[in-house]
Amino acid sequence: MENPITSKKLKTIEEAMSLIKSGDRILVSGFGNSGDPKQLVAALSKQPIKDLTIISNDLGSPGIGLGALLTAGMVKKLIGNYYNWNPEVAEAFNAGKIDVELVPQGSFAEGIRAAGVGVAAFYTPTAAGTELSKGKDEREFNGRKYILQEAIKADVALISAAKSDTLGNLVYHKTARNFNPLMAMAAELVIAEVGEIVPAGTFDPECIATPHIFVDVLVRRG
Amino acid sequence: MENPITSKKLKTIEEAMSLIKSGDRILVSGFGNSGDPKQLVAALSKQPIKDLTIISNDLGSPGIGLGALLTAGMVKKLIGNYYNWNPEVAEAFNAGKIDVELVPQGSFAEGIRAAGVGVAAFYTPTAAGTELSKGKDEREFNGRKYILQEAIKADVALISAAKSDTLGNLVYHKTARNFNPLMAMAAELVIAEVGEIVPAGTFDPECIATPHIFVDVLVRRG
Amino acid sequence: MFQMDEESAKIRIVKRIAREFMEMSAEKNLFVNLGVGTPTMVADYVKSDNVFLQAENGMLGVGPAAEPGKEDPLLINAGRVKVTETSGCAYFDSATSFGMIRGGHIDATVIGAFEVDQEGNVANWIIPNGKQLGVGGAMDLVAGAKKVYIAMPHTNKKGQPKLVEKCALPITGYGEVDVVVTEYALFRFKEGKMVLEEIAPEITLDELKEVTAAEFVVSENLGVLAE
Amino acid sequence: MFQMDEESAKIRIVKRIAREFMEMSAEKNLFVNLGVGTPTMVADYVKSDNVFLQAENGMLGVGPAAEPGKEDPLLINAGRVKVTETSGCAYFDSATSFGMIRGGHIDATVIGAFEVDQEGNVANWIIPNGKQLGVGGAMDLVAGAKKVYIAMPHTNKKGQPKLVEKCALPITGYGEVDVVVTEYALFRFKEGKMVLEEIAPEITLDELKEVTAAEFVVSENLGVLAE
Repeated sequence: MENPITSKKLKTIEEAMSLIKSGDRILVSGFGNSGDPKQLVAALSKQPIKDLTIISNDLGSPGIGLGALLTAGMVKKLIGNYYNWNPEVAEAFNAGKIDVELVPQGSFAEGIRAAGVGVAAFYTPTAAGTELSKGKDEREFNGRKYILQEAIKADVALISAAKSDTLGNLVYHKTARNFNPLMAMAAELVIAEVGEIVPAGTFDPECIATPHIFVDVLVRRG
Repeated sequence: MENPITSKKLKTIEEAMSLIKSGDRILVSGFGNSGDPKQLVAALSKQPIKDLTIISNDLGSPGIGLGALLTAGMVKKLIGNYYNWNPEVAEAFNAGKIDVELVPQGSFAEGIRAAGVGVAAFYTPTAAGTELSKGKDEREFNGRKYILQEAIKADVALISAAKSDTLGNLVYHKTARNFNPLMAMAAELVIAEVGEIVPAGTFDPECIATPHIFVDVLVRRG
Repeated sequence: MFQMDEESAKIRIVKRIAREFMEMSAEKNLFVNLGVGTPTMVADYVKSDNVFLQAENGMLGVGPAAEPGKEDPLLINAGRVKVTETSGCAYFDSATSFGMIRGGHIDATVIGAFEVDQEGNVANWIIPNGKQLGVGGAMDLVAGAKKVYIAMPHTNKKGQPKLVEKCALPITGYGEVDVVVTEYALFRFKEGKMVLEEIAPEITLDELKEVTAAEFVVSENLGVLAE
Repeated sequence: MFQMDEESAKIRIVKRIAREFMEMSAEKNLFVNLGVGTPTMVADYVKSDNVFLQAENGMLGVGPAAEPGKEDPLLINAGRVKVTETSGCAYFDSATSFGMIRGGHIDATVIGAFEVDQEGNVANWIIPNGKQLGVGGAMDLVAGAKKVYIAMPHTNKKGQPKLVEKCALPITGYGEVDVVVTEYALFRFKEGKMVLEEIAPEITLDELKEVTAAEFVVSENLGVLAE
């Protein structure tokens, strides 16, 4: 493509990767192969960094997607909700190689949003009394048991959008939206992989799913 | 208008009003004369009911908008954040005629959303240590003081939208959105005053601000 | 005792639940979240314009699976099936989607289970064998949906009861089950009791008790489990 | 002692803050929420494409006030002024809007105050006289914005200091103030101390101390308060 539209926030994928360091807590969006930043994840899996905490719905498959980070030994801890598609997770956990914190998917989504909006913790009935409530404060409201879920924040968020405008406003495509708008709010540094960049003013102001205030870096999907 | 588009959820304003009863907790949207359901509020102020708890950003002006409910003696309690435009509120409060619970606007918005999404309460730093934290639990997270704000739920929500589709999906106009999508989630019965009803499928599915699951009754703005 | 083949059992179960949803939606819209596997089949038998499917990955108004060649890889349901849109559908983020579920806006969810006990507790998220680490949205759904329907075979692959006195597996939600439908029976939890409301025409009450380890009450109006 | 007329004082204050915002936005975008009244005037003096105004009633990218006859009554800022859109602006609900503020995404807020004390506490929401019952977004803004700028006259209408040892009025936020700009001085709170960084050219340090009841440190690089 000749002379594509650019943005002050646009970086190469290499520049974007240089902003991520060992020990970082990293939010990665996506659900079931939809809405995940595939190129950012592929690039991340080749970085010479380690001890990462990966906060994501799942961890892809063995060696594939986020799974490649675990295969490459870059992961210290996982926070998420569904690792049944990647048996390497349970193996690594059982072998004591990584820590895994399972959070029910709704508490996970709400916990990420909480971090983004300045809520430190919230009471939810989900998982009350179950094995996943261990170590969490319990309290009754109107006769029902609730547990305290803390906010889930991160150093970096890697997200994916259909399009960005030059300011960094994002729109998504159908169920690829999932965790993206939430994760965009919950990290110090937000890197968005986008399919296209259009001039500011292109999107209907009523339909911007992620306002540009939440987006730091854009990487154009290759 | 001849043969306007209808909806299973469409009722007359009288039918809608018949669903509200004395003692109800009622959420009413709007901020500064934008996004408030003017016709629903005008009709409500003429109902023979009382002991209402009105949960709204403000209370209009004396005798005007929601102010008419107070003037008419229908109010038992107010929950909101800004009553300086209506001096009758402070007068009635000082005279012991009504109860007033002031909640900072952000805690108010987040508290209404919390009710809508099944969160019983959440920790916020807003108002910690101030007069508005009285009676609220306090707790430290990472060395900062937070207070526990409980969810703000209601029996009825009166909201306003630019357009509805026949299913009850809603879209708003600019800053008239404000509390509407939140209040639509937080009440047992949600009555929306809408400017126009269009066929389902008209709205871009990416741009629906309030999905129809949250809307019970539509009233067409006259 | 009468044995039903697996496929026929599934169809009987989902048709029965589909009928209930059609009845429930006669007067008002019904919003339903269907779990992966057998529960998803309920949609195939619901003939009603008033039933709307929600997928927890961020969609209200989920349509049927996409025809081969017409799939949009980014448009999926929570079971990762490539689906289609219905007229008036909407997309939203995962917090809003679980807000619908957790906030009590979803009228019913249908899920499978490893075990359900007579207290209405359900275990369906993990069999502790060290090989599984996943909960997904199961706990959110049982805690949040207004009514929890369990669609499962009456016994496990070893022929042992899945309706038990007390769940041995890790619990997904306590006292959250409303209705259990198997190929043999329909039970409802009412005021803390598990009540048999319908029994399959091919078996006797004694036979049912043989394969049910949970204590239950028989409804005064015991009916026939019909599709 | 030199007295400045009210309008000139306001302009000096808002121009000084506007200059700071232009400097802060040279390298990166700056997101700002302006309070009602004098703070709103800051926008008139910010010449930068990198400064974006947020209104807590649900808008990012607030433009200037609408021209008479071209107002949209539903498009207002938090001060109920009918405003305009900028290119790339966005609308959202109040919880998302306050999420931006409370989540620490707004770089700076400018507000007025009744009192600021030497601990960085600010009182700006109520004068207890029984006639006012309102807090609005004041507490959210001071707790949530990364930097809190106070734009206020140095003394109240009775000529008494508004910079005090300890706020007597109900507090809006504890230790939240970062910068105070008056017609006489610019103070920054640094490591628990209130530091005088700039003083108006028309007055002496002793004169400033006369009208300031808060204890403050004088910066080693004391500058002149220039617009």
